[in-house]
Amino acid sequence: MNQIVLPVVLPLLAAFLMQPLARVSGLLARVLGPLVLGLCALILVRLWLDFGEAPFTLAIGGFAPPLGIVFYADHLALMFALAVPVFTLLFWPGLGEGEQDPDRRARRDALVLLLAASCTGLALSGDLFNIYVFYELAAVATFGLATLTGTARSQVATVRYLLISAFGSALALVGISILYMLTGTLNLGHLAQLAPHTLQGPLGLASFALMLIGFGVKAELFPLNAWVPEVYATAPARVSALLAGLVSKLAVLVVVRLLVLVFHQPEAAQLLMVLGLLSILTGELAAWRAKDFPRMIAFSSIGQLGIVFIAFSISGDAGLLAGIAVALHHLIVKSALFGLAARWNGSLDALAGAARRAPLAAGLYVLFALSLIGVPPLPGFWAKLLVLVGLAQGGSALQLSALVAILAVTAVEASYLFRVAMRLYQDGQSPPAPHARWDLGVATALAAVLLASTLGITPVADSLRAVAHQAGDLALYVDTVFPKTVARQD
Amino acid sequence: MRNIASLMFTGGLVFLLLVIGAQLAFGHPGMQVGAEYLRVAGPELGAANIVTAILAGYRGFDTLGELSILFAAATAASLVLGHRRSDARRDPTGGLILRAGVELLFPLLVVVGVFVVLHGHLTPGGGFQGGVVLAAAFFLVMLVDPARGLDHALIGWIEGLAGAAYILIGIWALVETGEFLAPMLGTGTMGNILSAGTLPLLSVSIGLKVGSELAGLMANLSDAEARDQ
Amino acid sequence: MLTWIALLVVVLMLVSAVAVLVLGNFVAAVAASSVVGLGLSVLFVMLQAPDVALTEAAVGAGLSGVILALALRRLGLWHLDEGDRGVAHPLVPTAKAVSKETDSHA
Amino acid sequence: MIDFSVESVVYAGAIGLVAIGAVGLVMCNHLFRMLLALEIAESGANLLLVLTGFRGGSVAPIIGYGPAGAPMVDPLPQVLVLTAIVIGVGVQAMAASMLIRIYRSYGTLDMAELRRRMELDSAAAAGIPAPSSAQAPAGGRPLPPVPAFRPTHAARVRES
Repeated sequence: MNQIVLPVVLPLLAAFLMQPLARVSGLLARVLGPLVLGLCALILVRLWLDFGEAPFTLAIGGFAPPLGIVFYADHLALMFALAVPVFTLLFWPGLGEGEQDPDRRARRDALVLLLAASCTGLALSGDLFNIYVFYELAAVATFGLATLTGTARSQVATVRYLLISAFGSALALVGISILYMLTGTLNLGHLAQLAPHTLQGPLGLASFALMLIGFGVKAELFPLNAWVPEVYATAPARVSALLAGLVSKLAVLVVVRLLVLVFHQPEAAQLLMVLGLLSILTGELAAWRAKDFPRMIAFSSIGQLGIVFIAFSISGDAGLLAGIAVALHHLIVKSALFGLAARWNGSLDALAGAARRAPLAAGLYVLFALSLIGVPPLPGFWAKLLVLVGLAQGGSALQLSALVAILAVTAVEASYLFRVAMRLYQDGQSPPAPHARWDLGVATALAAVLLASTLGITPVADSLRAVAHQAGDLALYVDTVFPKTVARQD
Repeated sequence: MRNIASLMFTGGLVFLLLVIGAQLAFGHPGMQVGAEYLRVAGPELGAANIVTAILAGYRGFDTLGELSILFAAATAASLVLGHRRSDARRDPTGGLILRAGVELLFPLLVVVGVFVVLHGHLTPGGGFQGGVVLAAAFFLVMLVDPARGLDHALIGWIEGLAGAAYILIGIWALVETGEFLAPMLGTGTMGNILSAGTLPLLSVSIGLKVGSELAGLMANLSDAEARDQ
Repeated sequence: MLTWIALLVVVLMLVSAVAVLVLGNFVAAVAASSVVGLGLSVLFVMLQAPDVALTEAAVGAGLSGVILALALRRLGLWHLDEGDRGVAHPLVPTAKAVSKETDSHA
Repeated sequence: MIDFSVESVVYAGAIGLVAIGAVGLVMCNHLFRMLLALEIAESGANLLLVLTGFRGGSVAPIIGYGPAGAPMVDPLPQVLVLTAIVIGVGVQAMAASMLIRIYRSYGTLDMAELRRRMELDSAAAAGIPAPSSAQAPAGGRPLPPVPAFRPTHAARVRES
């Protein structure tokens, strides 16, 4: 089980050595990144297969938990950790696109590897400050990747993103200070033990609010998400896909861990729900008014993540299940849509006639749009249904208004997504160029996953329920991180 | 309008923080983990400076992340700034007094930097602080005599290998003891320079990494004029 | 006694922080931000954190000042005397003021 | 505040720095000024974090530094702040390099002006059908900042 640290460390090692290696052998440097990520995926798959029912921990350096940093691997963490190398490989910026300069290529690959390492770390880490460090690493790596096109627009967008993100991090740090002041520890398991005595009051809530704002930057949560459309519209499409698909999900995972383990007072969930509600409303309305394809799906992504947050704010396993389902669905669909945006990046009007030029891509778009709206047999429907049912069962005024809001924005979603679909199937003078083969292949593969889970919705739902149940088990987490009581029983 | 909304946000934030401050008992921390560190860090790792013991020992993984962040920032910055153009003019060299001053200062700074790095486990300081001093030393030379420049290939090798060394020490521990970044080589006698096991080694690699990273960054920024993508 | 010193340092830092935002001259603003860093490192010494103080002195007062100064030089904002260039901005420099300055620099 | 002690004074300072940084980020339009404001806010957060580990009458957490047996301050926040400072300087350096590039492309760092230019840029970009070019912008161009908006720039800058 100690190899669980390797999927974080190996990409870092490869990233450090990328530059010197590129001077020695260009070919080696070029294949190193995918090779290392493949190796990480293999290690994680093997761990997944060996993995029994119980989650396990790894104390890094052999220092026992509250002192040292621990990795905590349950089904949820392993699932997202495995998604990291897989999606990074699918959207590997080096494939197909010609970056001639070997030095720049090496630097870019190093940044992608750093991003992958930090995302894996976010999924696995069980220490609050370690999470903060990995979150910052992800942020800095994305600053570099978002400007890869080298356009001045992307740089302005990224500097704004940088300022917002760094300010959010400063607020998160203030939140961590308050938390540390109240509890005197940073280990999530230890915090979970201490939280009932120390974090129930308004101070704990304030600390959660600050961390929520800070970690919410990358999860596109309401107050600090103004950077999203510009960055996604100006970054290379594959980087946008990684940011919107993968990185945002890992930020969500961090918030969920905090919510489940540390801040389980109802006010925290309400705060999350209010912010999610505001995200939905602002995001979807802006998406409806958007004039070009990347901005439209960027705003829609804000709205979708709002639904994710609302789902997670529902208490109990039902909320976790709904949230995980919506998040996974969004991971697959939005990554694929941003992959399609690689060629469809002009204004919406310029898309006319694209269906004739690229029938497969247009068909895939319609499929993804249908699932995003939540048309019955597709997984998107079941995910949204879980959220709605959870909200209806909760039944408070806030939850019911969230329910109404979700239903209302679904209509808005349908309206703007179908407007694009109609545009695709219209006749046009100058349809956009067809997609690169790799991008189309990735989108097709993701669509296949979507369809496969439509057919096998029952086993998928069952396994997700198990994952959600395990992730929501507070006592299990504490017992796994501090195994003294378990050891005594043996 | 936007400014008013943001100002309200800021005002709310400040109010929130002030209310918090009135309730927190500063000066009397709970000290759950902290007390434990103070109790065990010395005997367990053999480092007199507990901050360094935590930085490179207990939370060595955070430090690895921190090094990666610095590396990511340097990498991204050089991606943004682009290559040096071959036809670019260099800044003029500094005057005689400046050069003489730097000739004098350079060895001094290097010695101080190396000292701070090597004594990180004994006195305040450590890899990062020493690395900053080393970077400053090399940057000074570059500032007065831009023609001498910095060997970017060499910097690349140093930063790559120093970062790799940190990880490889960790993986060595993983192979030997089964734990990544576990302390090795015993603790020695506290207070000696050769004590605290692998901590000084880690400090040295942090120092080299930080130094080369920052020197490269400053060199890039300073000849940014001569660059174009 | 210690409290009074802390108060002095804090007031100095806050004044410099405000100065960073309102000073028209960017070189002066960077210098003021270095003063903030220096004050911070003094406070760190008072809070019994010599390691942090050392780092903050090296970084906040030194390195980051150097980085910002280098950037200023490349941004054409490196003017030690603000009188003759007429760049004495108010808190929010207008687009016109900045672009005028750019033109004159170019 | 409640009492006049080192802690409360430092706390007020930390909050003041965060607040001044936040106000600066909101009110200033110049990107360089915003970067400075960010640095101030980060300083405030760092100060607050160190403060959480402080306790009155204790010495620095270095064995043999103070009188033997004297209580020590909590070392962990200091470690965290060390890390945070390094992160801050990395982010700052990277932001500085981006500002240099932006200034060279647009000739200004004023956010309102930049936003206007970007809108023009993206409008121009959206009007033109996507060329299937993976070409990097031509290098070796002379450097003087662009004083006025040039439509050719947007066309050249277009990316797949």
